[in-house]
Amino acid sequence: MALPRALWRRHLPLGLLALFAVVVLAGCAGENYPQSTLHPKGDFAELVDAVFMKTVWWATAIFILVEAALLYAIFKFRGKPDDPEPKQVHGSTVVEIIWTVIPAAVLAFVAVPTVQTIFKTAEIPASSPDGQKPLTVEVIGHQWWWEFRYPELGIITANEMHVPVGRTVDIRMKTVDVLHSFWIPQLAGKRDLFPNRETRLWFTAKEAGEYPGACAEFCGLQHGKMLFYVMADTPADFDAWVARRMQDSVTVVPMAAAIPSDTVGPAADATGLMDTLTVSPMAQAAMDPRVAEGEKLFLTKACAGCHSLKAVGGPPVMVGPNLGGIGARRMIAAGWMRNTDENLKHWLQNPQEVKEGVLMAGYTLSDAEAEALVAYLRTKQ
Amino acid sequence: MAGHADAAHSNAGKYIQIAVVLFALTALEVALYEVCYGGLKTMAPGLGASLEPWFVEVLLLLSAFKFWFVAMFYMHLKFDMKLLSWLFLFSLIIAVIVIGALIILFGYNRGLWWPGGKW
Amino acid sequence: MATTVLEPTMTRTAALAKRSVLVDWLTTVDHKKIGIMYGAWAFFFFVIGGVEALIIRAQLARPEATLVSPEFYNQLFTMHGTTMIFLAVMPLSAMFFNFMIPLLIGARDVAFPRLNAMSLWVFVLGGLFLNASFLFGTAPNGGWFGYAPLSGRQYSPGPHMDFWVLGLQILGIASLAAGVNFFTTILNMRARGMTLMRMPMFVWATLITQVLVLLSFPVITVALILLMADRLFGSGFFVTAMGGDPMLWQHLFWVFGHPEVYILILPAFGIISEILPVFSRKPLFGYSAMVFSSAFIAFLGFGVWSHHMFSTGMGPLADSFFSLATMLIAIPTGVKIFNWIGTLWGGSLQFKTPMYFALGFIAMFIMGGLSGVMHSVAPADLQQTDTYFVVAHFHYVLFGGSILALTAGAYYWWPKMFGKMLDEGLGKFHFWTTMIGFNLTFFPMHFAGLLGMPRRVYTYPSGLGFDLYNLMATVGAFFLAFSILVFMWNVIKTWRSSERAPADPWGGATLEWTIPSPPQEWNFDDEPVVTERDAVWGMKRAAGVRMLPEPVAGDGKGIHMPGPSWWPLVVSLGILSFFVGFMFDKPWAFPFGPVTVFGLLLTTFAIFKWAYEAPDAHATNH
Amino acid sequence: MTTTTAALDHHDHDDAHAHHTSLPIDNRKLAIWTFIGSECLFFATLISTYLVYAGQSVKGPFPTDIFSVGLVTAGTAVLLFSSFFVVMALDGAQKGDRKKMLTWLSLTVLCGVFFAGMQVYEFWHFYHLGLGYSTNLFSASFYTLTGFHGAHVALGTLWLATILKDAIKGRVPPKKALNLEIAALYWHFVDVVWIIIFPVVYLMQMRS
Ligand code: HEA
Ligand code: HEA
Ligand code: HEC
Ligand code: CUA
Ligand SMILES: [Cu+2]
Repeated sequence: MALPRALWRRHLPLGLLALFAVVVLAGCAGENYPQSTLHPKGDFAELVDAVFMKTVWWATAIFILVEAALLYAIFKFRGKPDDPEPKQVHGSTVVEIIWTVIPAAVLAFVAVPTVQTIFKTAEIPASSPDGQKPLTVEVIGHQWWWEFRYPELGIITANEMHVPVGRTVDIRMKTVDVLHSFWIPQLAGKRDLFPNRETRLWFTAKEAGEYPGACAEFCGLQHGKMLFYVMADTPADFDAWVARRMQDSVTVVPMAAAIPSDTVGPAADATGLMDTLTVSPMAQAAMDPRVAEGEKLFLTKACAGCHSLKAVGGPPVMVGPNLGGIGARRMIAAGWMRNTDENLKHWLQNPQEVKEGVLMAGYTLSDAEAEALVAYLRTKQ
Repeated sequence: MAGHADAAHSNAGKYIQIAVVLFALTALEVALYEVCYGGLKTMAPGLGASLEPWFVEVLLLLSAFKFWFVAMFYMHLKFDMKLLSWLFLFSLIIAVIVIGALIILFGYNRGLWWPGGKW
Repeated sequence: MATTVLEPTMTRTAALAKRSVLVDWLTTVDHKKIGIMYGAWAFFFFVIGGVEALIIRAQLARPEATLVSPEFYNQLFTMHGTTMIFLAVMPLSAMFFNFMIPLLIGARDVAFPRLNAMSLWVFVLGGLFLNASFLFGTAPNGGWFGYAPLSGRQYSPGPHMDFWVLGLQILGIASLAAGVNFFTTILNMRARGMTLMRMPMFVWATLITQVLVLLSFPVITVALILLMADRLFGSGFFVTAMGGDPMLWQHLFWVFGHPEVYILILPAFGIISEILPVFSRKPLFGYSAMVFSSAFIAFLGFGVWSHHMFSTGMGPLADSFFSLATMLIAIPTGVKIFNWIGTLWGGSLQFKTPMYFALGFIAMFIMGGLSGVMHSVAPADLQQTDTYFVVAHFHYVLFGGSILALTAGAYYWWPKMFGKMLDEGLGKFHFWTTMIGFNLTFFPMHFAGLLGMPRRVYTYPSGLGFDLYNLMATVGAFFLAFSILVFMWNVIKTWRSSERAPADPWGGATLEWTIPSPPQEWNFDDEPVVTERDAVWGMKRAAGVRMLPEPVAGDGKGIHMPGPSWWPLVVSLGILSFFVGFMFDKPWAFPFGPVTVFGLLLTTFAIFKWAYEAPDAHATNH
Repeated sequence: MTTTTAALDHHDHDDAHAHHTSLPIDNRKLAIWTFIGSECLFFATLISTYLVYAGQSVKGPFPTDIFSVGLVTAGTAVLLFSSFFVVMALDGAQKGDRKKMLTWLSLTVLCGVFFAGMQVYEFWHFYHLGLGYSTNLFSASFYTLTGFHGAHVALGTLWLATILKDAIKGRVPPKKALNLEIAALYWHFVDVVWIIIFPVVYLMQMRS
């Protein structure tokens, strides 16, 4: 053992230090970490970051001082087996009082901003930085996807929350099943969702961008794939998005009549199928015959039993996410997969393979059928 | 060892006195209930009305007395080692902290204590 | 006193010799054998928990991996956490309580030897019961804190969480019984002259730990009863449709859960406080401050539980209260750290393996403690909670704290327990591999967490910057496993070696070093008398020697030790049967199936037999 | 279970007699007090649950529909009596007054049986008023709390009855009065818990 021991002793501390340095530096470099808590892009997250960084500096200072004292003692007081007995010191009241008081003082410096921040973050600002009333968004947790509602706008959407930059968002949350936790690291901290109690959170996005978020409370089988995005749009973009959602809903489809009535299952009836049937201008314009085919399949394959395509005025409670605007969403399967045609097709044909245990079963779609559905959904911008 | 020593301190007479006190306090508890909410309410409405705001407090106080009597005399805490009293007291303190904190926290969550307590 | 029984030692020895080894270990009430069994079983469970961790790490090594199914992953981390806490660290501490406490206080056994055996068997059976769930493919899958309503009937219909609820219930009985036993033992079985303020620090730590056990386990017991009622009898304590509130589960769990983490660390503190003075050749710095800080930590530990619930929206007042209360704990803990450094200061440090691990403990625990303080800043915790930052925190305190200290204790007391020294070279190699593996595993998790990686996710998308950290952690974990293999090799090597350890290999300060290694069944030939703290150092000083002369083994004549008994084991089987009975989802088994009733009857019967068992029934009958 | 085993582990204790104890108190007595301390938290948690859920049931029957003062006051009185009885029995045991011990101890056991019986009757009565175990939060938390208290009473009664049996056979001489003392301590504790349950669980929740 002689060789490794000597080797370790000499090179280990240096090696470890280098490793620490690499890790620390890697963590500090910005842009590659879209879900980072260290790069706040919203006011709530900034408040939190400020108090966190204060704590980090105190902690680092204490860490360095105490570890240094420890190392110093270790190196300074090495003894040999037959050294005489060292001086027998039993303690020192003065020293002990000092090292009780100093940490207490340090903690006071941490405690004050902590309490200040607790109260600052607890209060939803009465008005946004842009002077408007905060925008209310209701977050509803489902195993394992997110529903977002804008009561003032009447919009229902899923897995992708759009918010205008500069306007405070007043978030109210509930879950329909088990606990979840809404977490959007760059904009705000997390808050849990309860079935019996509305919880709240707020934030104002300061920069336009796409911010990934995640469910942060263990909620069963697919907790790991319960992600979402917050899209912070410029006010103009946000208005455009709202307008598109409104459009999802304006034209009630004449095409519905074209569907043979026997293919409209009871499930569709029960959930107000006729209401959900809408056609965007784009779909009408589309020449692709697959779109019409897809629309038909959407009705006949029971999709409409769980999904509404109507972002405004659709049925309030659905098993599956609202698909209004699904064609333009960044991700599918609750933030897990890029919304490419290929992925979407895969999802439709075999959702269980992507996300075992989701309520959406396989619906035996042939390639052609799946592609038709994809084409159809793609028109929902 | 210790057990034999206590016997000298307390005797049947004392035990009977305490039993009487315990019964009296229990009777008071029931009477308090009856006066505030039960059958006696109609007979002494003035008394009931004036006691009612203190119902919970008085009830807790009376039970605390009973508790104290049993613990001190029947359980010999008054005559036994102090350590046993501390043992019991410490447990009770933690118990009261837990009960109290939970009541406060849930009251708060339900908006009973703080206007914004909803969230 | 008059009641001392002068056993005819020869008959007794002869009778005991006839018993097979297996029977001997199954019926023993000797605290030393019980301690060794605690250790062996706990290490067995530790390896199981560690292998679970390795599978977890293998799955997380790369993004979007599919090594294990999500269901299995959830079972893995639930069982990993549950196993490590209840079946590894707690019983490893119990190993030292059992083996060392009577020796440290100069007693011949614990206050209730048979109750002690019962604690052991209940723990073993409970642990086996929990792990048996894997055989059915239905291991618990709701996380080690089993949050309702996910752990309720509606969202967890299978037997998964029944195993968890009932298993923890069984383990709770073992802990409570041990709690009563050791509390009594320490207060009442001390050697003459050993006042409270002369007790070794490990004894203090144990005493305070038992207080925590006694006052926090009833809370989880009730919480589990409520959950069990929800699952089995359809009550609605945590069912919102019936008005139940999931918050109650959280509060009750953490009212227990936070004291529990101090149950895991206080014994470690105690071990460190024994080792440092011996290897610094200097008494513990600020003994009374060490005692009071432990007591203060324990007391404060009951008032901070909601720091696990900052994200539930308790409101600013509650958040502030629990934030500040939590921060306060840093002060007494700091006192401990500084007093340990004060102990080193000016000493003559002897770098033996136990000292290595003890110093490693201090260095690593500070890290874990400071990340704990970062959690206590409630708004900051809104970013940290349920992320890998928390995972990093608690592994630094649990592995870097508890496990390192327990390892230090193992190296320190191994010669006393088994009469042989663990190899120093391998020990130091073990230390360095552990330190590297440990830091490589858990340090990067801080970053994964701060960069947004939630915990309890069976996989994660690439592109968020988690990949490197996870890979590092996985490599580290396997390195850590290697270091534990080194330890196991050291144990095997020592086992095989024929070199005997001296009674006092380290120049110890406490009573266990005055008796042979391993001690005879009756521990002390003469009950020791203590006149000062660090009593044995006093004796050595008085005798003008550095090491005491090797003690001559006595013959135990005239010393009456309690005889072996089957009843603790039978009671444990009864308790197991009682709880297993609730597993059957059959009409004939509802609500109290025959298995439960049988368990109840068996337990009652065995308790009566136990109560009326003549002392030494088995020893004299043969 | 833990209680009885700890407390009945008396042969180990006999053995401990051979040694000295650090405190002027027997191991078993210290153990039972320790256990009682632990039990405080057990009942505190059950009581907290009951209180936190008071008024939260979504459907009836509610406490006001169910409780009546008469029966529970009788039960409370019985339990208080029994505490007094057992203390007299202990007095007898310690002074070697066998007749006194047997008389009062029998009465205590009788009270235990009566209280347990009363509780069974009460549960049965409530059940027939439509209050099943899982009817609502009130019922579940009420039955769990009082049920566990009842289980403690039953256990204590069994324990005292065992000592009574021993005492009849003359196996409880004054120097073994401790056997009775620790059982009595447990019994008083069970009584003291009821002293809290009675006003908090019954009287306070009966307000209309
Ligand atoms: C051995 C176990 C152990 C120990 C000792 C600790 C110790 C501490 N813990 Fe830890 N903790 C856990 C085990 C432990 N914890 C576990 C298992 C969890 C997660 C549970 C789960 O969710 O699964 C957890 C989670 C946890 C949380 C919740 C995080 C979350 O989920 O959101 C918090 C929040 O406050 C916290 C805080 C603390 C604090 C303040 C300490 C303090 O006691 C630390 C004190 C020590 C020091 C501070 C270092 C030394 C002191 C000095 C050098 C003096 C100077 C210092 C200052 C002035 C700051 N812990
Ligand atoms: C004392 C407690 C303790 C200890 C020691 C450990 C030890 C380890 N833990 Fe543990 N961990 C917890 C307590 C502990 N953990 C808790 C409470 C949780 C939370 C659970 C939850 O969320 O519910 C958790 C969660 C947890 C997670 C998060 C899972 C998730 O959130 O998804 C991870 C991930 O990396 C992890 C990893 C590890 C690793 C790599 C070790 C390593 O240190 C393990 C090292 C040990 C070994 C490797 C064993 C040795 C094995 C061999 C030598 C193999 C040889 C085999 C044979 C010879 C057969 N742990
Ligand atoms: C039994 C109910 C059900 C049926 C029927 C159903 N789905 Fe789904 N669907 C869901 C649920 C639940 C989800 C959310 C899954 C998740 O991410 O956890 C989902 C998700 C989706 C998504 C991804 C949405 C997003 O934003 O992540 C698409 C697209 C989709 N379904 C399309 C369809 C189509 C097309 C059909 C018919 C072939 C269909 N669904 C049938 C329940 C259903
Ligand atoms: Cu939803 Cu985790
Ligand atoms: Cu904690």
